[in-house]
Parts: sequence; C-alpha cells; structure tokens
Amino acid sequence: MAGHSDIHEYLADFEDIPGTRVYTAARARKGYHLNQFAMSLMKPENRQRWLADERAYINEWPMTQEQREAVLARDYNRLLDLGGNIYFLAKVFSTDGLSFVQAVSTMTGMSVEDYQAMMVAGGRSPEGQRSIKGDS
Amino acid sequence: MAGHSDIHEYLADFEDIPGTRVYTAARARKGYHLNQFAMSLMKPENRQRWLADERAYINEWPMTQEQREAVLARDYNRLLDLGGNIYFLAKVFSTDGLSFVQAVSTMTGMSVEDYQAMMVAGGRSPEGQRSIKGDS
Amino acid sequence: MARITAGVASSHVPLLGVASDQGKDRDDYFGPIFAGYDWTREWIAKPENKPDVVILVYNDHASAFDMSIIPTFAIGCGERYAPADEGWGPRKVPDVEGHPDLAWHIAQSLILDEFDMTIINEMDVDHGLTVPLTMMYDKPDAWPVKVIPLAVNVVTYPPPSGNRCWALGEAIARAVNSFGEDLNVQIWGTGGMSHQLQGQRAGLINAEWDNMFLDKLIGDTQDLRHVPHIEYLRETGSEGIEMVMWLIMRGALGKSTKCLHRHYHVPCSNTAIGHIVLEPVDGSVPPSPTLEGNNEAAQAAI
Amino acid sequence: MARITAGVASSHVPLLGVASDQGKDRDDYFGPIFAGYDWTREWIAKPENKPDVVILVYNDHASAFDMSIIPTFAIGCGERYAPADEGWGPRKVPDVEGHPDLAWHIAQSLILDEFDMTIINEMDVDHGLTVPLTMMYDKPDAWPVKVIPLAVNVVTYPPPSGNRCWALGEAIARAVNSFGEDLNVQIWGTGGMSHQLQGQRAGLINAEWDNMFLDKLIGDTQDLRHVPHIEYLRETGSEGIEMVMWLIMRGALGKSTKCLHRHYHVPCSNTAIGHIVLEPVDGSVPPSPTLEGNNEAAQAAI
Ligand SMILES: [Fe+3]
Ligand SMILES: [Fe+3]
Repeated sequence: MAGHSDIHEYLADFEDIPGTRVYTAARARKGYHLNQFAMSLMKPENRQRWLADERAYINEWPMTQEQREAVLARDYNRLLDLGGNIYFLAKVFSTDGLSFVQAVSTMTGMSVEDYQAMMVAGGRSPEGQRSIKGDS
Repeated sequence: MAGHSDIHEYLADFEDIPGTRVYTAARARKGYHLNQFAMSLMKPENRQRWLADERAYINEWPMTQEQREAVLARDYNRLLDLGGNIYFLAKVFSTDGLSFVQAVSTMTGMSVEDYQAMMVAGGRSPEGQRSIKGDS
Repeated sequence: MARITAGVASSHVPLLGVASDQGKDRDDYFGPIFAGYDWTREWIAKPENKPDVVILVYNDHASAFDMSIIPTFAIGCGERYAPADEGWGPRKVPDVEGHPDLAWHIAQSLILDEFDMTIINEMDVDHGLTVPLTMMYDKPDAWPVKVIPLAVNVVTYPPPSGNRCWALGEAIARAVNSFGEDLNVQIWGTGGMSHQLQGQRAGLINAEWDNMFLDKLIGDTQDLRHVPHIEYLRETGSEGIEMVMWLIMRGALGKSTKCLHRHYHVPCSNTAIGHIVLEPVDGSVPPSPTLEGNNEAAQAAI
Repeated sequence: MARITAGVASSHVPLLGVASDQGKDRDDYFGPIFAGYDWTREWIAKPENKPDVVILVYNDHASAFDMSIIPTFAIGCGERYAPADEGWGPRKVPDVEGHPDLAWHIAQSLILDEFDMTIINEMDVDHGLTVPLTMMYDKPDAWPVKVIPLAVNVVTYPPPSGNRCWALGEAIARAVNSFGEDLNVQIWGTGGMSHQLQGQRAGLINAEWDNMFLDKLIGDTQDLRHVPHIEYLRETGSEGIEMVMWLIMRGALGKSTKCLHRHYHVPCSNTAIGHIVLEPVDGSVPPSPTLEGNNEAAQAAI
C-alpha cells in the first residue's frame, strides 16, 4: 500500500477528509445492528411491517436508542456518525421512495434543487475539500 | 505450489490415489444438492422430518434419483462417487447415531470390529497405497 | 484456448437502471449519457467482438452480503443469479447466466496462484452487476452473454490495494489462457468514477483526476497500481474508491493497451459517468510466482 | 505491545469432544491421548504462560459454511460464537468469546498486506475449534481465554498452498506486533495428523511422515512450506491435508522455534493424534512487501 507504513497511519489519514466518514472497522462495529436493521428492509414482508409501524419494528433490533431516533428522524448525517453506512441506509430511503440524489442532498445542508443544480453545473469542486489540516 | 505447473496437472495427480476421491470442483458441482441436503440435517426440525419419512424429505431436494437411492441405502462409497463430501455426509450418519468409525468402516469392506482392530494396531499402512500408476 | 480480447469499464449508477427500465434513457437528462454507449453497443454486437463470457468485476452494495460476512474477492461459480431486491423490488431484467466451467477453472487457478478467493455458488446480483449489462446490451429478453461475477469489497475498509487488484487481473489472464475451450472472454471493471454519497462533502466531482485515471489505463504505464486509497478518497470522493476495481480489468489486459472508445459525462445522479473500451496490444502478463507453465491436459478433470 | 509468545498444534477429532463431554477421557482408550495434554494444561495455567488471546486456526467441517459460500481464509471479528449443531445437537461447552479489537486490527492489517481475507461477524464454531479448547482447558464453566477464529478451507480443492499458509502466519505476526495493547497472544494450528475418512483407503496412518512433519516444525527449516498438496494426500490420507493449517501457526512464530512439548498417539477414531507446543526463539518475520514500519499511533482509531 503505497504511502503508508501500517494500518494506524493508514486509518489516521481518513480522519483528515472534510465532511466525510470513511466506513472503517470502528464505524462498522458501532453501526453493526443499525446496518443489519436497514438490510432487513430488502425483504418485502419486512418493508410492510416497517411501514405499518416504524417504531415497533425498529424496537425489535438491538440498536442504541440514539440510532433508533436518528433513523425515525431520517437524520442521515447523524446516522453516519453512529456507524451507518450509506449502502445500508439506502434501504431505508429506498423504502421511503426517495432517490439517492434526494437522500444525499439532505446531508449537505442544501435544498434538493440547489444540490441538483450544483451537480448539473459539474458537481462540488475538490478545491479546499481535500484535507482538514492542509487546505488544498 | 511446488511440483505443479498449472491447475490441470495439479488435478490430474488426484486421480492417481487408490481408493480415494478428492473433493475437487468437478465433484463439488456434481454433489452440490446432495451435500446441501445433508447439510439441512444440522437443524433439529429437519432431522425430525427426515427421520419421520426419509423418502418424502429427500424428494424435496433437487438431486438425481441415483443420489437419493444411495442416501437411502447409506451407500457411502457410492455417495462419494456421486459428489458427496464426507463432512456433509456426516450429518446423515450422525443423525443415524453412527460414529465416524462406524460409518467410515462401511466404506472399506471391513467389519467395524476388524476396522477398529486395524486402527488400534496402528492403522492402514501407506505402503502400496500411494499411487495407482506407481506401486509405492 | 480461451483468451481475453477486450476490457470494458463503466460506472454502474443505479439510476441508469431506473432510466432504462422506465424508458427515460433518451430524455434530456439521460440522453447524453446513453449516447456515449452507442458506439459500444454496436461494437459488441459484431460477431468478431461478441464475447462468449464476461468476467464482470463489481461490488455488492449491501445486497448479497450483509455485515455478517465480508469477502475481499468473491467469484461466482454458480449456474445463474437473480437480480437483487435493493429495497424497491428486483429490477425486471433477465436472470444472469453464469459459466461454471470457466469460473471454477479461474477460481481454482487463482487459489493455486495464492489469491485467497471466496467461492460463491448462490447469490443475487445488484445494480453493480446488472446496470453495466444494461449499458452494453440495452433491453434484451435474455442477456446475450454468460457472466462470471467477481465481487470486490470496496465498502468496509480496507478494500484491496490497487496493486493487489492489478495483480489479480494478471492472475485472471493466466487462468483464462490456460482454459482449453475456445472462448472469447471480456473483462469488465465497473463502478466510479468520482462520487461521494455521504456527508457534507457529498456531490464531489473531479473531472481532471478522472480523466488522468482514464489516460493512465491506456498504453503501458503501471502508475495506477500505486495510487493509495487515501488519494481516491481525497480527490474523487468517498465512493470514488470503486475505481480500484477497474485495475483488475486493466491488469488482465497485460503489458499494453489501446483505447477503442472513451466517454465521460457529468452528472448522473451524484456521479461522474466514465466508460472506456480497451484492447490488449501486448497482452503478456508476468508468469506466476508460484505456478509455471501452461498445459492443456486434464481439462476434462475440472 | 502485543506479542506471540507460543504456538500450539493439536488434532481436533470430534470424538475427543465426545469423550470429554461424556467423562470417558481417562478410560483405557482415551486415557493415553489425554495424558499427552497434561503437560500443556499445567503449562498454560501458569500466569507467565497464560494467553490473553488465542488465534485459533481451524477448518469448518460443513457447519458454519455450506456449499453456497467457501472462503479460503475467514477471520472472526465478532463478539462471541456458539458451538455448532453438527447433527447431534450442539456440544454443551461454553460459548467462545471473541476479541474484536485485536481481530479487526489483524483483519485490516492482513488486507493491507495483500491477503484477501473474508471478515466474519457471526458464525457458529464446530469441533474444529471447540475440541482444541477442550484438550487445552478441560471443562471450565467459561473458556479462560478470548479466541479469534481463523477458518481455512481445506475441504473443497484447492486449499491454500503451504507456502501461502506460512506467509499468512508471518503477516499475522506483523499484525500482532503492531497492536498497541499489551497482550499475550498464542496461535494454535489444529487438525491432522494423518487420517483418511473416506473410501477403500480409509484408516490410513503414516506415523513416519507425521513425525517428520513434527520434526520440521522445530528449528529454522522452512522445508514444510514447499510440501505440495498431493504429498499430504498420498502420504497422510485425504484428510491429512488439514496439516497445512499448522503452517500458519509455524509461520507466525518467525525464524526459529524451540519445542517445549510433543505428543503423538495412534489411534483416535480414524486419526493419528499429534500435539506440539513451540516457543519462538528468533521470532523475527520478514518485513511486508507492501507495508513497512510499525508505529503505534492511531490505535484509538480502530
Ligand atoms: Fe457502486
Ligand atoms: Fe478436521
């Protein structure tokens, strides 16, 4: 792995990217049951039960109360902090009938319209977004 | 892999061992559903259904009729020829309450007593058992 | 003897599947994206180019594998694969037919070659695999090619290094070259290009970096095998890491490549679309450090 | 800093579990087998030897994995593992407690080191893992050690080569050495020795070969990494191939080893029982071809 001497250095770099949570082991462990809950929504029978009574369904999963509330509030940035991974969380917003653009825009603090306009204009520039410590 | 130039040569050697079926891809493919059937007996509820009506249970699995009959007859050498693997087949003889020694002895043409006596006396010698072509 | 005749790379954005399935693929938004695949659709339909088998490198997006099991490299040796239900019902596209003879041959060869493969006999395949088929083949009643799925973990860190992916490609080429049957085999690398689907930095696109990456897939440079993960993350967004999968495709094409077709478009959903068609020029790959030679005997034993 | 202090190898015959569970472990048949473990039980109970964590290399015998998925190397990163039901109900032994901190650290390090690991978070563990615990610890209410299961495919061909197993051991040693917490870590290799459970040749035992194998685990020879699979099959029976797993243990002990204890007995069921306790003398392992250096920062990030 060019540029890293060991796993510690490799992982430390990941904390230096603005507005980004890399799905490391630490996050995977924290979010384990949250992500497994989200995964369960791939089955139509589970989607039905979830849509009928979200709180009852989510209480069946061994997650923290904080994780449960963040799911119910569809607070995706919070869910990333709590160990959620976007591909797992996608089962939640897909069940809501939301597209990736709609769901992802909620994490940026922009309206869907502004976010889509930014994308059509070429997307968010990497300038100044590469590093927290540096400012390139 | 010392001693082999490619997968073909590697696999060809396996056909040269007396009284032995190496569990290669060819056998794994042939025995796929046979082994998955055997694996199902790890669940107590499946063991019960199997013990109550073996033929009805085995007919639910997409195996060849030849494989089904060999299971019902507990013909383990035949089952090896038909793609069975001993660790999967072990679920069948374990469900019958047989030990590995009892089941394995049936494949050697020896009585359990003679087989056990051979083991206690140091087991089967590899002399003359290493190669079909050679006779070492 | 089987041979790898071409390498194809393509983004696999789920929205492209939706656009195709709902007949929106030629509207104002999607038209320019799909137009960039017209050349490839025509090329791949010609008898001299038509692959018998595609080795399709993709990643599973929490569809076949949940968090209970995370294989780094998983090769599909099964007979067929159904489209996965990703939360809105399975795509109404044909099942994917496998090629177990070649897949098992490759799997066995790779393990002897010291790649620690996970063999998969049953799984559903998600947009990562079905969208590239749509882009290349439109809407047939049955996919006109057999597919060997090669699923790479690029979700939970660390994914395999670029160097490991390139080396896997080289080992795949050795394996294909030692398969006795006469088959036209393509290898596809999918995912990317720059995109970030999460957090405040979502929507990041880096056209300059993406085009540098496309440039370096062509010719004989091996620079890309040394790009560290952190560079993908910083420069191309957190999901840009999917591009390491393209290096398996590139590695399998050998020493030097020629570009037949290239397409780049921003945006599709949150993503920069990239697509390239490559042909091996000098398709030689280094010999295996562990397995030498190459005989065709004993094929029947597989 | 964590360190590998010893390597233990042992057969894992299911009948040994039965004997222990039914209190037959000191009868005429089993007595001589278990007697050979008395030294080890005393040794491992001493505070200076007691491991905090065991990396337990074993193979799953169609228990956790059926034919739908076959990982070459699978590392357990979960919190705990229950004994599997192998067809006669689960063994009534304690659950096995994992060490997810160290396991994830090793898993991540191995992937960066270009081993293509499968990460497992949930699985049951069969006799391959629980029988060695019984042999070393008898019948405690809870296992006095945390366990990182490392499951190796030795059932469907090809298993990993001896060379690959040895190299994996070396990479495990590098990973353990870079873990910040002060831990006494042992590595156990299980399975073997000579046995064949199938066909007309069943019951094969090769005491001479087995003892050559034991001899070559000691000192600084690396001959065993080059023994091809076919030699295990011809010389030690079709299930003797399990001995490749001992090479992961041996590789992790580094350049040179000293033998503390050795035991060999024929038969147990269909099998030759082998057991050895090794200590690293010069525990140095070659540096990684892909990862260099060794700093302790950022441990908190795992
Ligand atoms: Fe993707
Ligand atoms: Fe075993």
